Amino acid sequence: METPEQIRDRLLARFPGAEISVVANPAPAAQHSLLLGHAPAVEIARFLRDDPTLKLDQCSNVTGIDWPEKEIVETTKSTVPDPAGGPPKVVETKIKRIQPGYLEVVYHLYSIALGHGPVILRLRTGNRTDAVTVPSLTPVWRACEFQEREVFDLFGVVLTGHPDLRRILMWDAFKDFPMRRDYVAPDDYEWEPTPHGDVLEKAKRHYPVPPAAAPVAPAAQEAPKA
Amino acid sequence: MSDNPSAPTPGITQQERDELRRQGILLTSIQELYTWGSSHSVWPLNFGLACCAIEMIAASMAKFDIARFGSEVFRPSPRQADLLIVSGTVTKKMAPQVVRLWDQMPEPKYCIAMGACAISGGPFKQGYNVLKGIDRYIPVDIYIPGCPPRPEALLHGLVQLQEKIRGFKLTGPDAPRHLRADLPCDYPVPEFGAHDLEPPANPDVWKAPVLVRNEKA
Amino acid sequence: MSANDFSPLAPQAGSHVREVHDPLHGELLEVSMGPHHPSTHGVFRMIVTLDGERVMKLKPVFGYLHRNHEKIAENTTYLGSMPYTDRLDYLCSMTNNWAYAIAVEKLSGQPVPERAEYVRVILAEITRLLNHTCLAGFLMQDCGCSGTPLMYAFREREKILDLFESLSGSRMMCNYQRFGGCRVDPSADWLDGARKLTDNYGRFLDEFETLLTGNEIIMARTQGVGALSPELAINAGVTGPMLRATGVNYDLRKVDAYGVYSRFDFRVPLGAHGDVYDRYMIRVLEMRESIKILQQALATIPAGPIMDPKAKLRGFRPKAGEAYGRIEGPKGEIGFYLVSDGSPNPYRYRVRPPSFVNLTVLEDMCLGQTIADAVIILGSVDIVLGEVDR
Amino acid sequence: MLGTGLLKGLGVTAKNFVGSYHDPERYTTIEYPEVKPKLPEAYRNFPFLVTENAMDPMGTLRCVACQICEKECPPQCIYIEKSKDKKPDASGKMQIYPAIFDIDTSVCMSCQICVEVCPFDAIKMDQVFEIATTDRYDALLLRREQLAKPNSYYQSIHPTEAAEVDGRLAADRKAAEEKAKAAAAAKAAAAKAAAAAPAAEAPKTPPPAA
Amino acid sequence: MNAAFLATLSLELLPAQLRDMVTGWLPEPWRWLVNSILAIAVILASFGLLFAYLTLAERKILGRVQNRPGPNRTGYFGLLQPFADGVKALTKEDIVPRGADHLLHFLAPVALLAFSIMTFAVLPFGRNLVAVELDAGVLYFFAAGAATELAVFMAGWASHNKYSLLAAMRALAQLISYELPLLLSFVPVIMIAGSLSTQEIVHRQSGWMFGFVPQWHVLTPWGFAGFAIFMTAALAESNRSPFDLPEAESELIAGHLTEYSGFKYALFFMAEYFGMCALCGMAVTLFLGGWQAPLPFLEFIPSYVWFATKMLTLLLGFIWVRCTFPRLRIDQLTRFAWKFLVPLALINLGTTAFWSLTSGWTGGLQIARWLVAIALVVIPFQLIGRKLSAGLGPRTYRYA
Repeated sequence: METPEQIRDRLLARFPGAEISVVANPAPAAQHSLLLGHAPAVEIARFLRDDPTLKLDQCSNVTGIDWPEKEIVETTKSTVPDPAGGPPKVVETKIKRIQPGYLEVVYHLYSIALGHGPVILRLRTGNRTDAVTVPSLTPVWRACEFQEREVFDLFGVVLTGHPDLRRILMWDAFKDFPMRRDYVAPDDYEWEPTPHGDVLEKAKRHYPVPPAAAPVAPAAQEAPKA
Repeated sequence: MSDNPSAPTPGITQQERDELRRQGILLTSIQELYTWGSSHSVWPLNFGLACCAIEMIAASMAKFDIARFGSEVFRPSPRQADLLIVSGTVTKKMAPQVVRLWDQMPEPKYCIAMGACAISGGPFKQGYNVLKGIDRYIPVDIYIPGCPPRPEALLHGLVQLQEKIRGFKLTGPDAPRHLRADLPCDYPVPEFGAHDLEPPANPDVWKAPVLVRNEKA
Repeated sequence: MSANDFSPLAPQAGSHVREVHDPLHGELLEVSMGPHHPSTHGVFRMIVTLDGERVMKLKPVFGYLHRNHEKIAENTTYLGSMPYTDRLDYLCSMTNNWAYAIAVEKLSGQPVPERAEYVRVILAEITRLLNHTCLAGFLMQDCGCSGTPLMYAFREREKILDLFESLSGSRMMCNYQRFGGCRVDPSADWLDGARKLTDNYGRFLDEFETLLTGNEIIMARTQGVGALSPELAINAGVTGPMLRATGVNYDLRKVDAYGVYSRFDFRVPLGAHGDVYDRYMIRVLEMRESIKILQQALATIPAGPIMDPKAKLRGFRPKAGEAYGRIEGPKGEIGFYLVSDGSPNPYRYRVRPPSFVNLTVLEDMCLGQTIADAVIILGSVDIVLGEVDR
Repeated sequence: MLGTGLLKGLGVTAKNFVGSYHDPERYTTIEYPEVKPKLPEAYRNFPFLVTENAMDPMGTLRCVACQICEKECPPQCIYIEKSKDKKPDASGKMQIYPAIFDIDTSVCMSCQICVEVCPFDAIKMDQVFEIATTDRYDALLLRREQLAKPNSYYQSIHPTEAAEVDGRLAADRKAAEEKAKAAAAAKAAAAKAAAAAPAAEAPKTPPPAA
Repeated sequence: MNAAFLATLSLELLPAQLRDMVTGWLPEPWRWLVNSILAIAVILASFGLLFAYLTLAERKILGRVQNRPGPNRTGYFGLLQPFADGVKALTKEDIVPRGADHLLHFLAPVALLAFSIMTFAVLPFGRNLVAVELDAGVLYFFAAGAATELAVFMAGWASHNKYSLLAAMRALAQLISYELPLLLSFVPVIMIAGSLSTQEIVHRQSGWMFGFVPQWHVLTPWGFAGFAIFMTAALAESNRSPFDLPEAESELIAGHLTEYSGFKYALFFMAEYFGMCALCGMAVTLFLGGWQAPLPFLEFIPSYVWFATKMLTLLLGFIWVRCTFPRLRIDQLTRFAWKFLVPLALINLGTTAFWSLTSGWTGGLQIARWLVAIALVVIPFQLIGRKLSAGLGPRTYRYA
C-alpha cells in the first residue's frame, strides 16, 4: 500500500489547493494519518473509495476525540553573548501559549477488495464551542451513519450532510456531550462506601453536616479520608 | 398444608403459628395456602438487561434448570409475571422502562436485583448514564451480588425469595407489600431531564443510609 | 453495479419495494418493539411502521445499555480496562480481551511469546464455537422453537464454560489476556479437556443440524428472507459472518493473519444469497472450520513462557501515540482505537463494535418483510447489546 | 419428500427424551440446593484477606495497607485506612496494618486484579457465592472482620496456588532471615573489628545500622 | 357371554350405575335435569384435572426433551405444581388496561372457556357415555369450536394493545384458513358413515378385518390422509406450535394474552387445553375408532379407558410437536392451508368417493382398490408438496 505521504501527494495533485497534511504517529504501530481540510473532504473520501490503487471501500471505525484548549509552555533556548566578554550565556525564555481546543473526528479506512489498510483520515473542528462542524462522510460510506451519530451525541460535533443527525445513545432531551473532557456528571454520590480520588470529593458533599454543638464528628459517621 | 399442627413449616415458627391460630383457623389455612402457592409458582418476567441476563438464561437451561422450582415459565408480558429479575446494568435511559414494567406487573410481585450493576451500578457506577442501583426507584426483595452471579447463585436467591414469601402473613407488619397501607403501591416513572433523570431517586423507596464505619485502631 | 454509481443511501433495488399507496390500504400501524421485548436480545428497540404485517419503516433506537465503557476506560489504567472488555460482548469475553490486548501491544510494541499466541488462538476459536452455537439457539428461539435448540446450545456452552472457568476462574468474564501474553498457563489437563471438547463438538453439530438445517419450516422461514447485497454490505461496514454470507471473501484471520493464524489450514465458507439461512449456515460451517483450527493448534502448541518476561503489569505507561488494533471476532471485526498521551490512562479509548455497525443495514434488510421476519433478521445479525451500546 | 426434515427433527427430540432417562450426556441437571457444584480450583468470586493465625485474625493479617489494590481496583470498591501505629506481623516484624479495610461486594466485579497486583499475597479470591441477601447496605459491604479468613481456608480452596504462595513466602522469609543473620554477622564482625581496633582510637561511630 | 365379559360389562357400566345410584330415587321429570348437571360436573372435574396434569406433563416432557427434569419440587415429583400455579393465579391482581373495553375484556376468557366446554357435550367418551346425543353432533362440535377463535379476537380487540390487535387479526386469518381444511377433512368420514351423530360414527368403525385388524377409518388410505389433515388443522385451530401465531412469543409478546393477568389468564390457558382435548377427542371419534379397543382380546378393558388412552396419545403428540418445531409465518400459514391442505382435502373427497363406490370389489380387485386409493393420496401429496416447497431446499456452499 502507498504511504500516507504518497497518498497526500496524489491527492494534492488531484485536488489542488486542498489542505492535506500527514499527522505522524510516534507509537510503534506507526499508523500515520491524513489531516483533511473541510472543503473537499467528501470528494477526497469518494476519490479514496473509488481510486483503483487504493479502493478503500470499507470505513471501519469512526470516532471523535476531544482536545480541550491547553496551556503550552514552550521553552526556547537562545545563546546570548555575554557583554562582559565571558563565554556566551544560554538564556531560557518561557513562552506561555494557549493552544486552542478542537474536536477531531477520525476515520479508519480499509480495503476489502485489495486487503490493505488502514488509511486514517482526521477532520478537525474550528473550536469546541461555536465552530463545531465537520463534513459528514456518510454519503460516501454508509458505515459512518450510526458512528457519526454517536460522535454527534457524545462529543457534540455537528456533521453537516448527515441524513439523520440525532442523538443515538442518550435520550433526546439530554443537553450535554458526555465524552468531552470537561463534562460534569450529575451528582448522585449519596451512597459511596468505598470512595477515594475524585469520587471522595464528590461524595463528601453528601456527608451529614456535623451539628454545631458537636464539632467533632462521631466516630460512627463517615470519616473523610485524609 | 399438613393437618398436624406440630409439623414445622419452613419459614413459620410455632410461635407465629400459635399467634395465627388465635386470629382464626380459617385465616391461617388461607394464609398457608396462599404463601405455599405463591412461593412455588414464581413466574419471572422474560426480561434481560445485560451480562447477567445470559446467566439468568443459563439458570433456566438444562444444567441448572430453574424449572425444578416451578419458575421456568418466563412470561414475556409483565401482566402474567410475578418476579422481575433485574439482570444487569440499568442505564438512566432504561430506568423509566424498568419502572414502567414494574408498574405493569400485578400484585403480588417481587423483585430480584441480580448482579452488581442492578444493585448499585456495579463496576459501571461512575458512568454518566448508569443508574446506581434499581432500588432507587423500585423496592427490591433480594440482592444477589456477583459480576455476574453464577446461575446457582440466582437459584439460591430464588430459594431465599421463596422463603421470604413463605414468611408472609396476611395481616400485620409481616404482610406482603401490597397488603400494607403504609407502603406506597404506586411507583412514579422518572422523566428524562436535560442532565439527569427527574427525580434522580424515588424518596418513598430509597434513602441513602448513613455509613457506619466501626473503626478499631 | 460499478462503484461509481453506487450510492449507499439510495434504496437498493430488490431489497425493499415500497408498494404504491392505494385506497384499499388502511392506516399504517406504528409499533415500538422493545426495549423490553422477548426477541430483541436485550434492551434494543425498534420503532416499526407496519402495513398489516409488512414492515414499511424500521428505526432502531440504541442506548438502553449505554454504560459509558469508553468514558470509564479513560479514567482507569490500561490494565483496569481489561475486565471491562469482558462485559462488552459478554458472550465472547476471550476475543474481546484479545482485541484489546492486540491494540495495546500495537501501541506499546510489546512482543508476545509463541505459546501465548497459540493459547489465544485456541481460546478465540472456542469462543467462536460458543458464540455461534448460542446464536443458532437464539435464532431458532426467535423462529418460535420452544427452547429446545437453545437448550442444546446451552448444554454445549456449559461444557465450554467449564473449560473457561477452570482456566480463568470465571464462567463469562474471563479477564484472561494480558499485554504481552496470558494470565495463567493452561495445564496439560486443561489442554486434554479442550481436545476432548473439540473432538466431541462435531458430533453435537451433526445432531444439531439434523434437528434444524433440513427442517422445512426453518427453510421456509429463513430462505430468501432479509437478503443483503454484497455492495451494500461492504459500504455499510458490515463484517464477520454477515459479510461472508453475502459472498464477500473477507476474513481478518486470513487478511491480517494476526497471531499465528497463518500456520493453520482452514477455509472460509462463503454464502451466495446473503439471507438469514445463509447467515445461519455460514456460522455452522465456520464452526466446523474452527474445530479444524482447534485440532491443529492443540496438536502443535509449543512449550515456553506464557508471558513476555519484560511485560509490565503495574505502572504500564505507553509512550504518546495512537494505535488501532482489530481481530476477527465471532460477530465481525472488533477493534480498539487507543490514543495515549503518555499517562497511565488512555487519553482516548474507543471500541469498534461489530454488531453496532452491522445494524446499519437492519432497516434495509427488513423493509418489505413481515414483522415475524424482522425478528429473525435481527436475530441473524447476532447482536449483543453490551457491545452495541457499550 | 416434504416433511422428512420435520420427521428427522422429531427423531432428535425423541432421542433426547429417551436419552434423558439413561444417558448422563442427555440429562445434565445438577440438583443444586442439595448437590453443590464442583467448583474448579481457579474459581473466583469475591476477595478475602489472608490471616496467618485463625485465633487472632485481626492481628495477623498479611495486609500492610499499602493501598496498591485500592488504587488499581478498576471499579474502586476497596477502601483502606492505614493504622496510625505499627503491630508485629506473623514474622514478628513491625508493620502498618489496615485500620479499615472495606470491600463493597455490591460493586466488585471479581476481576482478580487486586490479587495480581498485591505484592504481599495478602488478598485472594474467595469461592463463596451463596450470598443472596435482603439487605443491600450492611450485608454487602464487607468489613475487615468479615474479609479475614485463615491461610488454611485459602489452602483448602486454591490448594495449588496456595502451596506456591506458601513456598514463595517461606523462601522470602528464609532469605530475609539469612539476610538478617548475615547482617547481624556483619554487624558483629564490624563491632568486633571496631573493638579490635587500637584502644587509643576511641570508638567514633556506632556500627551502621543493618 | 362368559363371566369375563360380564365382569367387563359391570366395569363398562360403572359410570351409568353410579349415576343411577345418585339420581335413581328422584322422580322421573327431575332425573333428566340432575343427570345433565351430573354429567356436566363430571366432565368439568375430570377435564379440569386433566388440564392440570396436562400442563405439568407438558412442562415435564419439554424438560426431558431438553435434558432436564422439569418441575419436581412442589409435592412428590412436582405433582402439586399445577395447584400451586392455580392458587397463585387466583390470588393475583386483575388488571384491566385503562383504554380497554371492560366488558369485552372480561367476556373474552369466559366466552372462550364456555365454547370449549360446550364441545365436550357431544364427545362419546365410552360406550353409551355421551352427554348429549345429537343427530348432528359433529356439526354442533365444529360450530362451537369455531366460536373459540371469535373469543380470541374479542380478547385481542378489547385489550387496547397493538400486539393484541395484531394477534386478533392473525387469529381471524387463521380461523378462516384452517376451518376449511378441518371441515373438509372429516367430510369423508360422514360420507362413509352416513351420519352426523358421533355415536353412530364410532359404531360404524366396529368390527375386525381378518379377525384382528380394527376397522378404524385411519387404517384406510383416505382415512389416514383425512386424519393427517385433521390433526394438522387441529394444531392450528388450537393455536399450538407450529401454528401458535396469535400468541407468538418472539414477535407479539404474548399476543392476545398480553394484557391479561391473574385468573383471566389462567382461564385462557385452560380453554386452550380444553380446546386441544376436545379436538383430540373428536379425532379419536372420527378416525381412531372412538372408544373401541384396538385388538379383539383387549375388549375387556372398559371403553372409556380406551378413549382416554387414545386421546392422551394424541395430546402427547401435540406436546412432542411443540418441543421440536419452530413457528410458521402468517402468510406461510395461510398459504399452507389454502394451497396444500384444502386441495388435498378436496382430492381426498374424491378418493373417498372411489373407496365408497368400490366397496363391493373383492379378491384381486380389492388389492387394486387399495393401490389406487393409496396412489390417489400419495401422488397429490408429492406433487402439491413439491410445488409448495419450490425454491426451498438445502444449499451447498463454496469456500474461499
